[in-house]
Amino acid sequence: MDLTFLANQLFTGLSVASILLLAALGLALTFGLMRVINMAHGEFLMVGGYLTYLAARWTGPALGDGYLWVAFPLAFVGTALLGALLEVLVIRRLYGRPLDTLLATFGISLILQQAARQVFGSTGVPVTAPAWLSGSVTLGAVTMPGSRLFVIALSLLVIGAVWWLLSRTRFGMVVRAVNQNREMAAALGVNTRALDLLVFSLGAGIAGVAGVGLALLAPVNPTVGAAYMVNAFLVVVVGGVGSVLGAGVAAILLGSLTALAEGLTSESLAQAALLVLVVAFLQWKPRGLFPTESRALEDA
Amino acid sequence: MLKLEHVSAAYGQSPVLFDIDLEVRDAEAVALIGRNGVGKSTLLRTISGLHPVTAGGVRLGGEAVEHAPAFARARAGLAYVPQGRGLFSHLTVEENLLMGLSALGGRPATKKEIPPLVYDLFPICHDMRARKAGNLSGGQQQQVAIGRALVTRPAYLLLDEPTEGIQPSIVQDIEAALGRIRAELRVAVLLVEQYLDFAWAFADRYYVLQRGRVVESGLTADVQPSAVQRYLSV
Amino acid sequence: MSPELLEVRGVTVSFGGFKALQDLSLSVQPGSLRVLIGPNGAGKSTLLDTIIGKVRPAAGEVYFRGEKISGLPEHLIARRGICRKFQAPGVLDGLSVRDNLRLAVRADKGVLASFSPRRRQEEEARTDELLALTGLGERQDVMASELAHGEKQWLEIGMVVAGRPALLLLDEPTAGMTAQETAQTAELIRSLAGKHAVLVIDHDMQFVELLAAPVTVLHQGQVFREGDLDHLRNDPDVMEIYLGRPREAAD
Amino acid sequence: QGTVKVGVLHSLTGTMAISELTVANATQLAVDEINAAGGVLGKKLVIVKEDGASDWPTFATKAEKLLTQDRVAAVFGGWTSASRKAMLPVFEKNKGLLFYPVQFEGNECSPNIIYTGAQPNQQALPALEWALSKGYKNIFLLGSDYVYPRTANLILKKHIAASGAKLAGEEYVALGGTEFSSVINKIKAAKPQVIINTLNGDSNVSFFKQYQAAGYSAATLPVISFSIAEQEAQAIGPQLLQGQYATWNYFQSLPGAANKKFVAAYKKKYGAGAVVTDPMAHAYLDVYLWKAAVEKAKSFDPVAVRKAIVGVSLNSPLGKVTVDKSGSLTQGVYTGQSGAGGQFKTVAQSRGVVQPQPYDKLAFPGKTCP
Amino acid sequence: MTRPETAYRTSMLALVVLTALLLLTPFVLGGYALTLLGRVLALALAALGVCVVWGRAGILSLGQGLFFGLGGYALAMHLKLAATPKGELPDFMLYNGVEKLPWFWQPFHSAPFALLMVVALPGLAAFLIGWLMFRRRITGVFVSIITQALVLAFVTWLSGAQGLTSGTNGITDFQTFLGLNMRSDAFARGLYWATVLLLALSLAGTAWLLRTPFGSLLTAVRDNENRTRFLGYNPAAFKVAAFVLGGVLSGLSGALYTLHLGTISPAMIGVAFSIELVVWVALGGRASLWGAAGGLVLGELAKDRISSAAPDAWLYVMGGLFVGVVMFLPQGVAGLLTRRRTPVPLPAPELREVRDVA
Ligand SMILES: Nc1ncnc2c1ncn2[C@@H]1O[C@H](COP(=O)(O)OP(=O)(O)OP(=O)(O)O)[C@@H](O)[C@H]1O
Ligand SMILES: Nc1ncnc2c1ncn2[C@@H]1O[C@H](COP(=O)(O)OP(=O)(O)OP(=O)(O)O)[C@@H](O)[C@H]1O
Ligand SMILES: NC(N)=O
Ligand SMILES: [Mg+2]
Ligand SMILES: [Mg+2]
Repeated sequence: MDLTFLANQLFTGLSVASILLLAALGLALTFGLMRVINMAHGEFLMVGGYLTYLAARWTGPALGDGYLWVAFPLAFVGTALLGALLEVLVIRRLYGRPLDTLLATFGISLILQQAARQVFGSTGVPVTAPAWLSGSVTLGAVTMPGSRLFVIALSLLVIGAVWWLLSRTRFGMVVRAVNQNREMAAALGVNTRALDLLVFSLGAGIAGVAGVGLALLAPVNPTVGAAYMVNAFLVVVVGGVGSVLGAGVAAILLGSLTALAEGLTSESLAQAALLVLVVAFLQWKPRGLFPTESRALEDA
Repeated sequence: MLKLEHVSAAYGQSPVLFDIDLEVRDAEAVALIGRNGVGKSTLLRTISGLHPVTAGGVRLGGEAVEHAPAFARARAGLAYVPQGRGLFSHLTVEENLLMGLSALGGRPATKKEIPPLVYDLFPICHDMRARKAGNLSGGQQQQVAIGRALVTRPAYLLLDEPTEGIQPSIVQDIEAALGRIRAELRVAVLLVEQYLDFAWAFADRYYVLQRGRVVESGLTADVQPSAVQRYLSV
Repeated sequence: MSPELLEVRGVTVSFGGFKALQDLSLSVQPGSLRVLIGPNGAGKSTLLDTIIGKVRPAAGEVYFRGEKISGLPEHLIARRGICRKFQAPGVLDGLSVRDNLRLAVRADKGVLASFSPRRRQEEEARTDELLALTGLGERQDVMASELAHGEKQWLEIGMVVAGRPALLLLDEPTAGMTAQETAQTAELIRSLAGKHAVLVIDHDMQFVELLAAPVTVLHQGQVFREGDLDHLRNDPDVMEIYLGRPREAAD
Repeated sequence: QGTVKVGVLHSLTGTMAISELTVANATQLAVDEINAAGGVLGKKLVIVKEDGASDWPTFATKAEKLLTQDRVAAVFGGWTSASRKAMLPVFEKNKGLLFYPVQFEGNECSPNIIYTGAQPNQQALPALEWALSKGYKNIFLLGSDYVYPRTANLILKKHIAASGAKLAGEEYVALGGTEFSSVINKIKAAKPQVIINTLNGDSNVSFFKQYQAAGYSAATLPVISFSIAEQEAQAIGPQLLQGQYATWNYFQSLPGAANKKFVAAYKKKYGAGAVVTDPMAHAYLDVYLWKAAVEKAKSFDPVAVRKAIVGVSLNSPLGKVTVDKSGSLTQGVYTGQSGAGGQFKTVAQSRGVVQPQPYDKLAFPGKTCP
Repeated sequence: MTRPETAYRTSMLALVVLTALLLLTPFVLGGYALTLLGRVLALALAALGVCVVWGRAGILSLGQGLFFGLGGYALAMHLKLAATPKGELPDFMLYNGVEKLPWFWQPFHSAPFALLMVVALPGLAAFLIGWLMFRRRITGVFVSIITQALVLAFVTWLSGAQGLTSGTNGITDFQTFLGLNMRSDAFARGLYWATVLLLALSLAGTAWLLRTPFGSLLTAVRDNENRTRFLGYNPAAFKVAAFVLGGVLSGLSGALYTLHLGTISPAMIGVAFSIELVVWVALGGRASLWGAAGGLVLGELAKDRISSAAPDAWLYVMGGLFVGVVMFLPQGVAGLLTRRRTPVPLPAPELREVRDVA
C-alpha cells in the first residue's frame, strides 16, 4: 500500500462511516430510547430513496437539480408518516417486549419490500446526483468526490441535530425520562403514547433523510435497505445502546477499519473479519463504548 | 374530592380489588393500611391511572376519570409517589424535578418553574441538583420523589409507603415535611403506610384493606392504632 | 486457624471515584447473629454485594473459613455456604414451589449432574422439611409466579436456608411488613442463628430490638460504632447521623 | 388433454428479481404467441410459475415440485449460475429439461440443460479481443463474488497473459454489495486503461454512481460490462452509463424483422416504456426452440426433446441461431456503446456466428463435454 | 401421579403414534409431497433446538443458521469428495484455480469423520460462542445481534472463500452417500424414514432431558439468572449447555437437509433463514417442543403452498404472519392450547426500580 492509496482509503473510511452513521442514527433513537428493535428500519431508508426518486420526477422538470431540496422534506415527512402508521398499528402494542418487536418488524420489512416491488417494480429506479455534486475536491493526493462530501456533511448535520435534541432540549429530557420509567413519566403528566409516536416517527424520518443521502451513492430498489441493517445494528451496539455520540464514534471506528481491511484484502474477507472483530470487541466491552445501563434490554 | 365508587381491579385473570368505596376530601389526610399483598399499591396505581379498573368509577373533583389515561389525571391534579420511589435514575435530580412540570401542560395559568417551597422542604433537592438521581441513597431519593410530586402542583397526593427502607432520622424529616405540605399547600394526601404510629399521627381518617376489600374505616381520632392492629396480623 | 467464619479485611469499594466502602474490616463468628444499621447510602448493601462477589473490592480481601473468597465467581462463593436474600423476593417464576426448593436443596450444582433424573432420598426429605418450615406444603405444585407477595418471601427464605449455608445475609427482610409479620420474622431469624451465622440489615429499630443481637453501625463506608442497641440509641453521634431525635422529643 | 404444462422458474422476489422478472415476462410473451398460433402439437401451453426468491435452494425445491408434482414438459428459468447449479441435480435425477437463458462460465454440460446464454467464448473473449484491438493493454477485472465472474475472469486472465497485455488488478464484491469506495481507490492506484466488469444485479447501480462521483467517465476510463443490458441501464440511470460498453449476443437496437416484431410485441404487452435485453431475447427464443424440438420429436417427452433439439435452427431476434450437440447455442456477438437513452449502439460484431465452447482451451486444457 | 407426569406420558404416547403414522406415509403419499414432508421434518430438528435455546433458556439466537450450516457443510464436503473421481479436485476448486485439496478437506474423505463433524463442529462452535457470550453476561437483544452478525460473517466468508467453499453457489451435485445412489427412489424413501426416526428420537430425548433437573435449571436461569447464581449454580454453564444442545440439533438438521435437498449453500443458512426459523417456532409456541416442531412444519408447508399459488402475495402473507403471531399469539398455537397449564411469564412493565433485585 503506498501513501496515496492509504490517504484515499482514510477518506473512504470516513465516507463509509458517514453512511453507516446515517443508517444507524434512526436506529440509535428507536433502539436506544424506546427498546424497539426495528428490523424494518432498512425499509425506511428504502422509502427515503424512493421518495427522492419521486421528488426528482415530480419537480425535476421545473427545478432541475434543485429536486434534492424538495427530496429532504418530502422524505422526512413521508417516512415519518409511515413510521407513525406502524407505531399505531403494531409497535405500540409491543412495548416492553423487545425481542417480539424484532420479529414483528422483520415481518413488516418483508411487507414493505414487496410493496415497493409491486409499486415501483423490482428493477429499482434511477436517482442521479445533481450536477453540482459531480465534481470533486482534491486535497494533495486525495480526491474527495462531491457527493461523498455531501453525505459526510449530511451525517454530521443529522447527528448534531439529534444530539442537540436529546441532550439540550426539554423534549430530549422527557424522552430520556420515558425511556427509563414509562409509567412514572405518565404519572407526572407526560403523554407517553404521543411521545412514543413522536419518537418513533422521528426515527423513521431520520431514516428517510438518510435514504436521500444513500440514494446518491447506492441503488434505489426494494432490497437496498436490508443491506445496511446488520452493520447499522453493530454501530449502535458498539457505540453503546442509547448513546448518540457513541454511535458516531462507533461508525467512524467501523468505517475506518472497513477501509483499512479492504485495502489489505478482499472485500468479503474484510467484511467477515470485521464482523468477527466486532464480536471480539463486545467480549471486551459488552456494553459498548459508551455504556448506559439498560435493564429492559437485558432482561428481555 | 377524590372519590372511588365500587372499584374493582385484577391482574390478568386474578382479581385483586373488590368493590372499593373510598373518598379523600379536599385538604384531607387519609391513611390506607393493610397487610402485605392486600392490594394497597394496586389501589393507588388504579387511582393514578397506571392500572385499569375492571368495574367501578373514579371521580376527581366530580369528574369521572376511570378511563382517562394516567397523564391526564396527573394534569388534573393527581400526584403519585410509588413504592420504590420511581426516580429517573439516569437523570439528574434537577431534571427529575423538571419532569414534574409536564403535568402543567393543560394549565396555562401556572408558571412553569419549580416552586421554591420544594427546596425549602427538601434542601437536598437543591444541594444535589446536579447529581444523577440513581446515585442518591434511598432516603434522599424518597425526598426527591416527594419534591417532584409537589412540582406538579397537585390537589391530591398519593404516597405509597414513603418510610419504607428509610433511616429513622430521615423518616422524621419526611414526617415533618408532610406536615408542612398539608398545612401550607392544603394538598389532600392518601397515604399507604405500615408504620401505624406515623399514619395515626398524620392522618384524619383511615381505611383498612383486607384481601382487596375495605373492611373498616373511620376517624383516626376515634380509635387507637392498636385497635386496627388485628387486621395487620396473620 | 482463626475462629472467625467471615472476615472482611480492609475492603474498599469505589464506584467511579466514589468510595462506597473505605478500608472496612468486620468479622462474623460461626452461628452468630449480627445486625447492620446505618444511614441510607452508608454502604450496607454494598458490603453484602462484596461478600457474595457481586461487587469486586478495589482493595482488601474477604475470607471465609480462613480462605480468601474475594475474586471468586459468585456461584462458587454461594457453594461454599454463603447465601443472600434480596429485598424484592427472588423466586423462580416458571417453576413450581417444590421445584424451586428442589433446586435450592440439590447438593451437586454442576451441569452434568443436572442431567441425572434420579432424585436423592435425603434431598426429597429436606425439600419436605422446608415445605413444612415455610408453611407452603399445600402450595407445592403451584407455580411460583402465582404466589402472593408474602408467600414469595417465605419461599425465598426456604430457598436461602435450603443448603444449610454457614452464613446468611439478609438485606431489609422486613421491608413493607406489618408489625406482626416483623415480629414473626424476627423469631424465625433468631431460630436460624446458632445453626447459621446471620447478618441482618434493617432500618426498623423495633425489629432490631427484637433480634437482641450485637449491632454494627456503618457510616460513609466505614464502621462507625459497635455495640448493643440500647447503648447505641443513646449515643449522640448515632442519633445525629442515623436515628434522629428520640420519638418522644419529636412529638 | 388439450394442454401441456411448462414451468417458469425465476426470482420474482429478492436481490435477483431486478433482472429475472422481465425474463419471465419474455417467456410468457412467447408462450402467449404460441398459444395464439394454435399451441404445440395441437396442445395449448399452460405456464406453472414459481418464485426462486433469489435463493438457490429454493430453485432446487421449486424445480423438484415442477418436475414431480406438476410434471411439466420443460422448465424455463434461472439466471445466476448458482441457481442453475442448485437445479442441475434435480433435473438429472428426474430426467427433466431446463432452458437456461443467461450468459455463464461454461465448464458444464448437463444432458438435461439447454444453455442458450453465451459461453465465455461468445461474450467474454470477444470483448477482450475488441478491447485489445482498441489498444487497451492494461486491464482491470471487476466482478461480483461468485462462480461466474470468478471463472470468466480466470479464463480472461489466461488470455490476457497469452496476448501480452497486462492485468492491472482484480477485485470482487459480494453479490448485492453497495460500497465501492475501496475498489475505486484500488482502480485509481492501478491506473488501468479499461475495466472489464462482471458485476451482477444491483451492485452495478452503486458502482456506476460512485464511479462517476469519483470523477470517472467513459472518456477517462471505459468499462466493458457483461451483465448490463438495456434494463439495467434504466435502473442505473442512462446518464451515468453514457458512452460505456457492453458485450452481448443481442441488443434491442439490432436490425432484423424478427427483432422488430419481438420488441413491438413486448412493448404492446408490457408498456411502451418497457425495454428488452439479451437474457429476455434468449428466454423468448428458448420457448420457440423447445417448440421446434417437440415438433421434430413429435413428443413432449424431455428425453426425446433433448435428443431432437440438436441441430434445431431458428430465425430469432438475435438472428439465426442453432443448437449444437453440447446443448448450447451457435450465435453472433455484439459490442455496443450506451447512448443517452440507455440503448446500445453496436460498435463491433463477430464475423458470423460463433460456435459455443463449454471448456476454454487455455484455462481448462483437455476438458470437453462428453 | 402429578399433572406434569401425566402430560409427559400422554405426550410420549402421542409421539409413538405420530411416528408410526409418519413411517407409514410413503405407502400412501409419493412424489413431491413426500419429498416436501421429509425436508420439512428435517428442518424441524433445528426448531427443537430453537425451542431449547429460546423457549427454555430464554436466549434468542438469530444465528442458528451458523450451526445448521456447519452441520450441512460438514456432510456436503464428504459428499462432494465422494462424487469426485479419485485423484481429481472437486470441480469448483478447478474453476477457482485451486491446485491442491486444502488440508481441512482431507479428513472428509472419511465418512465416519464427516458424520462425527456433523455434530462436533456445530457443537464446538456453539460451545465457543456461547462460552464467550455468557461468560461476559451478554444477554437479551445483544445476543440476538451478535449471533446475527456471526452468521452473517460466516456466510460472507463462505461466499468469499470460493476456492475452499464453492462460494455463493454452495456445494452441489452429489452422487452417493455411504455407497448408496442418492438419486434413486429407494434412497429418497430410506432418507425419509431415517428423518422421521431421528426427529422422533430427538424429540423424545430432548423432552426427557428437559424433565431432568437440567430442564428446571434452564427455566430458572431464564426467569431469574441472579437467584440461580446465588443458589450456587453457574448460569453461564447452563446457558452454554443449552446453546450447545441447540447447536447440535441445528447441525443435525443441516446435514439431513443437505441430504434431502442435494445441495447446501450460504443462501440457505443466512440471517433470513435464521429469523424464519425463529418465527415458525414462535408460531407453534416457543416453550413447547411440540409447538416448535409443529410450528415449523406448518409454516414451511404453508410457505411451499402459498409461494407456489401466489408468488407475489407470499411475502405479504409471511410478513403478516410474523406480525400477527407476535401480536396475537405471544405463546404461539401451543400457548393457545395449553394456556392454563404452563404459564410462561412475559416481561411485564416494571414500575419499581429496586437496585438490588435478585
Ligand atoms: N404485576 C403483577 N402481576 C400479577 N399479580 C400481581 C402483580 N402485582 C401485584 N400482584 C398481586 O396483587 C396483589 C396485591 O398487590 P399489591 O402490590 O397491590 O399489594 P400491597 O398491598 O401494596 O402489598 P405490599 O404491602 O407488599 O406493598 C398481591 O397478591 C400481588 O401478588
Ligand atoms: N452500582 C453503583 N454505582 C454507583 N454508585 C453506587 C452503586 N451501588 C451503590 N452505589 C452508591 O454507593 C453508596 C452505598 O450504597 P448502598 O446501597 O450500599 O447503601 P445502603 O447502606 O445499603 O443504603 P440503604 O439503607 O439506602 O439501602 C450509595 O451512595 C450508592 O449511591
Ligand atoms: N451466469 C451468471 N450470469 O451468473
Ligand atoms: Mg405495596
Ligand atoms: Mg441497601
